[in-house]
Amino acid sequence: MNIDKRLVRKDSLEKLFDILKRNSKTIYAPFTKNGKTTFINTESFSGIATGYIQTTESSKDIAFPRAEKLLEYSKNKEGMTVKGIDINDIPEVILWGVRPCDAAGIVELSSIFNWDYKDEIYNNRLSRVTVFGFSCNRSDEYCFCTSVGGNPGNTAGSDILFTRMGDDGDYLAEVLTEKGLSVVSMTADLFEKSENYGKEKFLAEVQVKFNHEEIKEKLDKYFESKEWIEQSMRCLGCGACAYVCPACACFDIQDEAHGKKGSRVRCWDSCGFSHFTLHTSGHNPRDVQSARWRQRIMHKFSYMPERLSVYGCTGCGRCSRACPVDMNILEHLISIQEVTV
Amino acid sequence: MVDLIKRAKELIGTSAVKVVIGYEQGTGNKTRAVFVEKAEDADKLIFDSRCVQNLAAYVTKKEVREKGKMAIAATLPVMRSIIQLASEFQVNDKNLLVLGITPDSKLVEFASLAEVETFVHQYQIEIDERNREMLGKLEKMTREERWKFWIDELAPCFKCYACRAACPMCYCHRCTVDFNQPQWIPVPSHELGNLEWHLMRAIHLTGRCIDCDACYNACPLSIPINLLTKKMLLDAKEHFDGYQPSLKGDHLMSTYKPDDKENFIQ
Amino acid sequence: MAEFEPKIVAFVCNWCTYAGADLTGTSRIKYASNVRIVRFPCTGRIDYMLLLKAFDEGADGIIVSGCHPNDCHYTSGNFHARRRWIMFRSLCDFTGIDTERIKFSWVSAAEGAKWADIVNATVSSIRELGPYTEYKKIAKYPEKEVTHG
Amino acid sequence: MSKIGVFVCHCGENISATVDCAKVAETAGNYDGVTFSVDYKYMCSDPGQNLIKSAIRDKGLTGVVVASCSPRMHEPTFRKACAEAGLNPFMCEMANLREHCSWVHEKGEATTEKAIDLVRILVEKVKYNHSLNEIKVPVTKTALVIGGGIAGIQASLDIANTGHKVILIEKDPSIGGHMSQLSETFPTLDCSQCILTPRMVEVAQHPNITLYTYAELESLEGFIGNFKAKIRKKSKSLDEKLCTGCGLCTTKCPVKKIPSEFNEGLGKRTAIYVPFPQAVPNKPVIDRKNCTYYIKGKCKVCEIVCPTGAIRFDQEDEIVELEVGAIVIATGFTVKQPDFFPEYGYGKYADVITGLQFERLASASGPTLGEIRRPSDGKVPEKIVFLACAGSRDPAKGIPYCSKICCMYIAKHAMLYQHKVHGGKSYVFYMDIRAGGKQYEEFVRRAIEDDGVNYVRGRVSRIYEKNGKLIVNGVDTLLNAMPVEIEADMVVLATAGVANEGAEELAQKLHISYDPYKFFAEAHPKLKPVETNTAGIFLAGACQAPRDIPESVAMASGAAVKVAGLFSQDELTREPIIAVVNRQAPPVYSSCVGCFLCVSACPYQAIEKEEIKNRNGEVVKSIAKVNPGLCQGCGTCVAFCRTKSIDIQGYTHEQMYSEVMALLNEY
Repeated sequence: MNIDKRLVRKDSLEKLFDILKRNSKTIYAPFTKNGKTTFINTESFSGIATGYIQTTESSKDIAFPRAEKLLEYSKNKEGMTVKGIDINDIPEVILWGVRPCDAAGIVELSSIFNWDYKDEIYNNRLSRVTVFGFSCNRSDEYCFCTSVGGNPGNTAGSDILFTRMGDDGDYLAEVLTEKGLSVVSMTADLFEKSENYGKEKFLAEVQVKFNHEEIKEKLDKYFESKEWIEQSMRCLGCGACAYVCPACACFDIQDEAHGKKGSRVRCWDSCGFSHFTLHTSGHNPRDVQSARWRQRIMHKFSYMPERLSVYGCTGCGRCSRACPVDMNILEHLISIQEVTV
Repeated sequence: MVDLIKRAKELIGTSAVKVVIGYEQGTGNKTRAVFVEKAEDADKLIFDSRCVQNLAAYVTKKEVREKGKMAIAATLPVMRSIIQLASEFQVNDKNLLVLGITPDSKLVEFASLAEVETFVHQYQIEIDERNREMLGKLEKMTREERWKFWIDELAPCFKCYACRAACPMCYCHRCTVDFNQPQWIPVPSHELGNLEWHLMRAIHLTGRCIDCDACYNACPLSIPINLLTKKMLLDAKEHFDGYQPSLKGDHLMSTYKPDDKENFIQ
Repeated sequence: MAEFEPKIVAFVCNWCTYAGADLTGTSRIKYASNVRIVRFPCTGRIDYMLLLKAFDEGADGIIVSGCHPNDCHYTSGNFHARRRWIMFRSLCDFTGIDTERIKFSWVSAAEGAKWADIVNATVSSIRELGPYTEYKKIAKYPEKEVTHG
Repeated sequence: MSKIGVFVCHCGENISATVDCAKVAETAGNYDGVTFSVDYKYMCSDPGQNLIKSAIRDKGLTGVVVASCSPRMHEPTFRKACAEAGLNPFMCEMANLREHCSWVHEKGEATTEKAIDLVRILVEKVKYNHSLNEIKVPVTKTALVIGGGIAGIQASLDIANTGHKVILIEKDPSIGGHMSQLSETFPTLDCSQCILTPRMVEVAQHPNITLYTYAELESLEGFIGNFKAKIRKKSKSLDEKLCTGCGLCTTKCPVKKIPSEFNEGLGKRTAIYVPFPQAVPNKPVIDRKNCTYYIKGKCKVCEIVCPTGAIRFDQEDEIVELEVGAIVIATGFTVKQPDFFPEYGYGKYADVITGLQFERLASASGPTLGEIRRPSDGKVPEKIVFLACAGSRDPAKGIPYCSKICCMYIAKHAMLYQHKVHGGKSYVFYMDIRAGGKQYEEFVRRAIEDDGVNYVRGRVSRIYEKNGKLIVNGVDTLLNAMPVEIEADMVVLATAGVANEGAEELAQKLHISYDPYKFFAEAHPKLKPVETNTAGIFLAGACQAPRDIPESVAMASGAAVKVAGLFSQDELTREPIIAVVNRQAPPVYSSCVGCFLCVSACPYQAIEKEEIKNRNGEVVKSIAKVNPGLCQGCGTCVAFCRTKSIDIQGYTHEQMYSEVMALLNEY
């Protein structure tokens, strides 16, 4: 559909919130608590964070929960009865205040979950999420969305993208999808018809730090490079980067048995963990951190573009902010670009 | 740290050690670990108040050990960790040289881990004021309040295991949580899985944790899990002779006294 | 409605408390039937994780019992156990786990009557406390939907 | 998929009276993996056992749960039955429906429900049971006996007489120990040496006994059936083969004023000496600390006079390595020595002596040839005072325990005095008279009634000298604490019996534990009085606590039987309920990270370091290893292991976990 641009007065946001609540929507919005901004299921508009550059965690949790039950089973004389997830149990969610680089992650996640196999539960969850993107008017040294094809006003992944025009200005709302429209139709008078504003001048400046095409080129010849060892030496092999990343989709399946009843749970996993590829035999194809670090970069900048024609990175910089030992992905990508193979 | 750089160059130059583990300037205002293998790289070495990561976490890492004899720029907490690690046979004088950095930022090179121990034993492990207050606050709460406090605090934990990875004492190749026959600790990061993971971790660190706060500093969500180990540290003082890492190997939890006091066994 | 019948798990050592409970039987001393005994070689073998598992799976109370100090069949298993209990119990209390629901005791092979008393006392105190809903709530699977937020 | 059989026993009415056994069997029959379940009146009866056996054979059962009485009662029975039917005995578990259920609860649903739960727990456990085989450990059929006192002698002879080799080591130049110092023995007053000496000679001549005197244990390694002991044979400066024991050297030795240990310092000996005339072996040793040659570098009189040229001044200590299968410790005890009793002037006044010294005075072979003469001036004491509990039962002195033998030997001493010194007056100050033992009380009564010994119930506060007399200040508590003052010529202190010097070090060498008073600890105070907590090491005599002769001998024989029992088989079999450290294929080898906290936790020193080497012999990993010979299966290490790398057979993680699961969930 072609983009429908509306004006939303700055004081209309709260009305919008209340109407949505009245229509029994679940709203996840960012709140800042001792330095960390995270999405919280909220009943009230007041206190929703605005000045934040980025939430600590991405919003992927909504469609791809850190731990989600896939099915329940119970054994009996006849054998086994299995009960899947009823889509109606999944709440209708509004994701409020998503940054464009975060919303873009949804596109990347979806491409993974619909590559060879259509992940029903993921798609169901996503189908019940309406994303309110909020453009960035600030950035920090970890941001590099523009280097991976995004930008602070990127519409990808959002159903409605709000861009604040000036520090205390009203909002430009770009209604991008049917889901977005249905919200508008619900609250029509808040979305005023308006002439075509240009949003660019209100957006944060994020310089292009590297050329992702070039990086991909390099990586294809780069598998055996010593650089991986250099870069990963200080990596502790935790999963912080993967778990805050909007595009990381690795998961583990756990059966939680309780006598004759039990459930199958999907939970996040990370290629950074030393056991991620450990075989029963004891053999581990990626038995050193450098191999695991390489996998992370390769997967995002070589394998994914190759197979899914999307990158596995939106340049949100969360991993670099979260890393306990300053594994700065931007720094490493730049050094990869500089290495002559 | 001029003398640190100088000493590092000598050690590598004479190949007395193969790698010097220290701190370098990181991105933004961060400092980070650096592994100096060439004398000229020693100039990267820095030391200032921002250097709080517990570098002892690296001396048990396969990738680092394979380089050969290690030297480590060690602050007091790092030295404590190293003594505990030595008492658990993970490091020794053959594979590790300690370049101590005293609390007043002086460089002291130790000829042996025994010397490090003597140095470390001059200082008691003290819990800082802020955390003392926090612990006091929790003690005053009712049990139900404490339960709510912890369930809420631990709820965000998504089990990235940064706490484990950053902890020098969490060097096990197979952690209890990785053990799945049976699966003692639920892998998913739901309330139960999170609570039991952190309980288990605290217990396994009792009498081993030297209170460096690496776990807390590493946590991307700033969950105050270090309060659990701090509490265990206080208990060790209250119930036994306190805890101080020692090469003697008289580990707090694998030894006992026939007259250990308790007031709850009927 | 029927009175709440607590589920209580007892972790006991083979040489003292298990034998003590045998003596309760041979002496035909009657006691509450809410307790199920799990037999271990020694209190030293009792992994604290098992106590948590018992709560996970819906126990309302737990009894841990073994040889009196100095009576351990293995000379010091119970001393080691005691140290662990001291720390584990304190940690549980610190995290708000209800330590009132975990009864630790020394019951020798000769204390059949004491075993009966311990069981009855525990059952009645857990009856007063009611079902351990707090722990059941976080452990409530598979009924509960698992998502963050 | 497991095929489990459940066998519910009625135990006549014992179980079925309150438990609905049929319902238990029926419910169990519906559980996953249970392919056969039945209830029967008496499972332990032959038909009952046959029921199990035939089910194993016909239904091809892989596991058995017998729901009947306590496993402490019938586990061996049913395991045997399973084995006879070709099922590994450790695939059999028992649910305790009688002691833990039917006997302690009223008839009713709740009771039957509990019975069902108890069965289910074991059904789920047995699914994770593994076939286990008894552990076989080879046995070296040679015993090492440490200490050549009466206990050591008795143990050696008893073991040797069962046809097994014995190596007896004694730190002194002769065997005999304290008993050889005694004059007469209570309660019969027969001469100590008369009954001991023949035994000493028997030891020396016994073909199965190798005797090393003047020798001590250097170190011990290994485990039951397979110990490696290093013995230090201290140099005697003598070629024992050449020495005929003529004794010429000892008469000619110029250094004659050395206080004799055997005579408790009341007599003198030479530098080259035989401790006492009946010594075994009856060959001298040179006491290098006092020998002029070793001090000044010249003398060598003994060498000159020796008709066979047996003296060897340059002889060095010799270390002998022995392989032994069992060890009996009989190192005895000692009595509290001078300066411990300043208030009694012990060590200050020559005529305040210990009981052991009195034994020497009263002994025909003693310095006074059996006449009671006081050390100071050789005068026969007209008044003599005996103090019981000198140090014993005195927490203030750090000896809260009763030394046990004193009451009896004091009565004996007083009696001997009265027999030897006619008209003499003897007093005994005591707290209580502890004369438990065959003929013991009668013996004490004889001392009091027939021999007129004055027993005063009270303690002595002080002893001091006043014009040649020892003034003994005490009270008589039976005359409401009336002060008593006795002017005595001699005072004998029944000083407390205490552990030997170096008992601690020896215990550590042997990896056995000891009590707060350094006496060696028995494995169980009632049921394992001669065993230590280290398998294959046994205790005899006063090294475990003060003991009199009959007790020491009884213990020694007891220990000997334990050793003989051990030696009666070529391999010893042990229940495989032991800990094991997991092993995996390279490159992992094991999940153990080698922190060795388990080593400090193990009560049995059963955990060792195992170094895993690669083809080039480089150590690639160092992990824990459980010695199956030493492990007793307590599982303390299991609960410790952070990586869950140690598990204990029969009570594995999976077994215990599944029990808890089964207990609280529906199946």
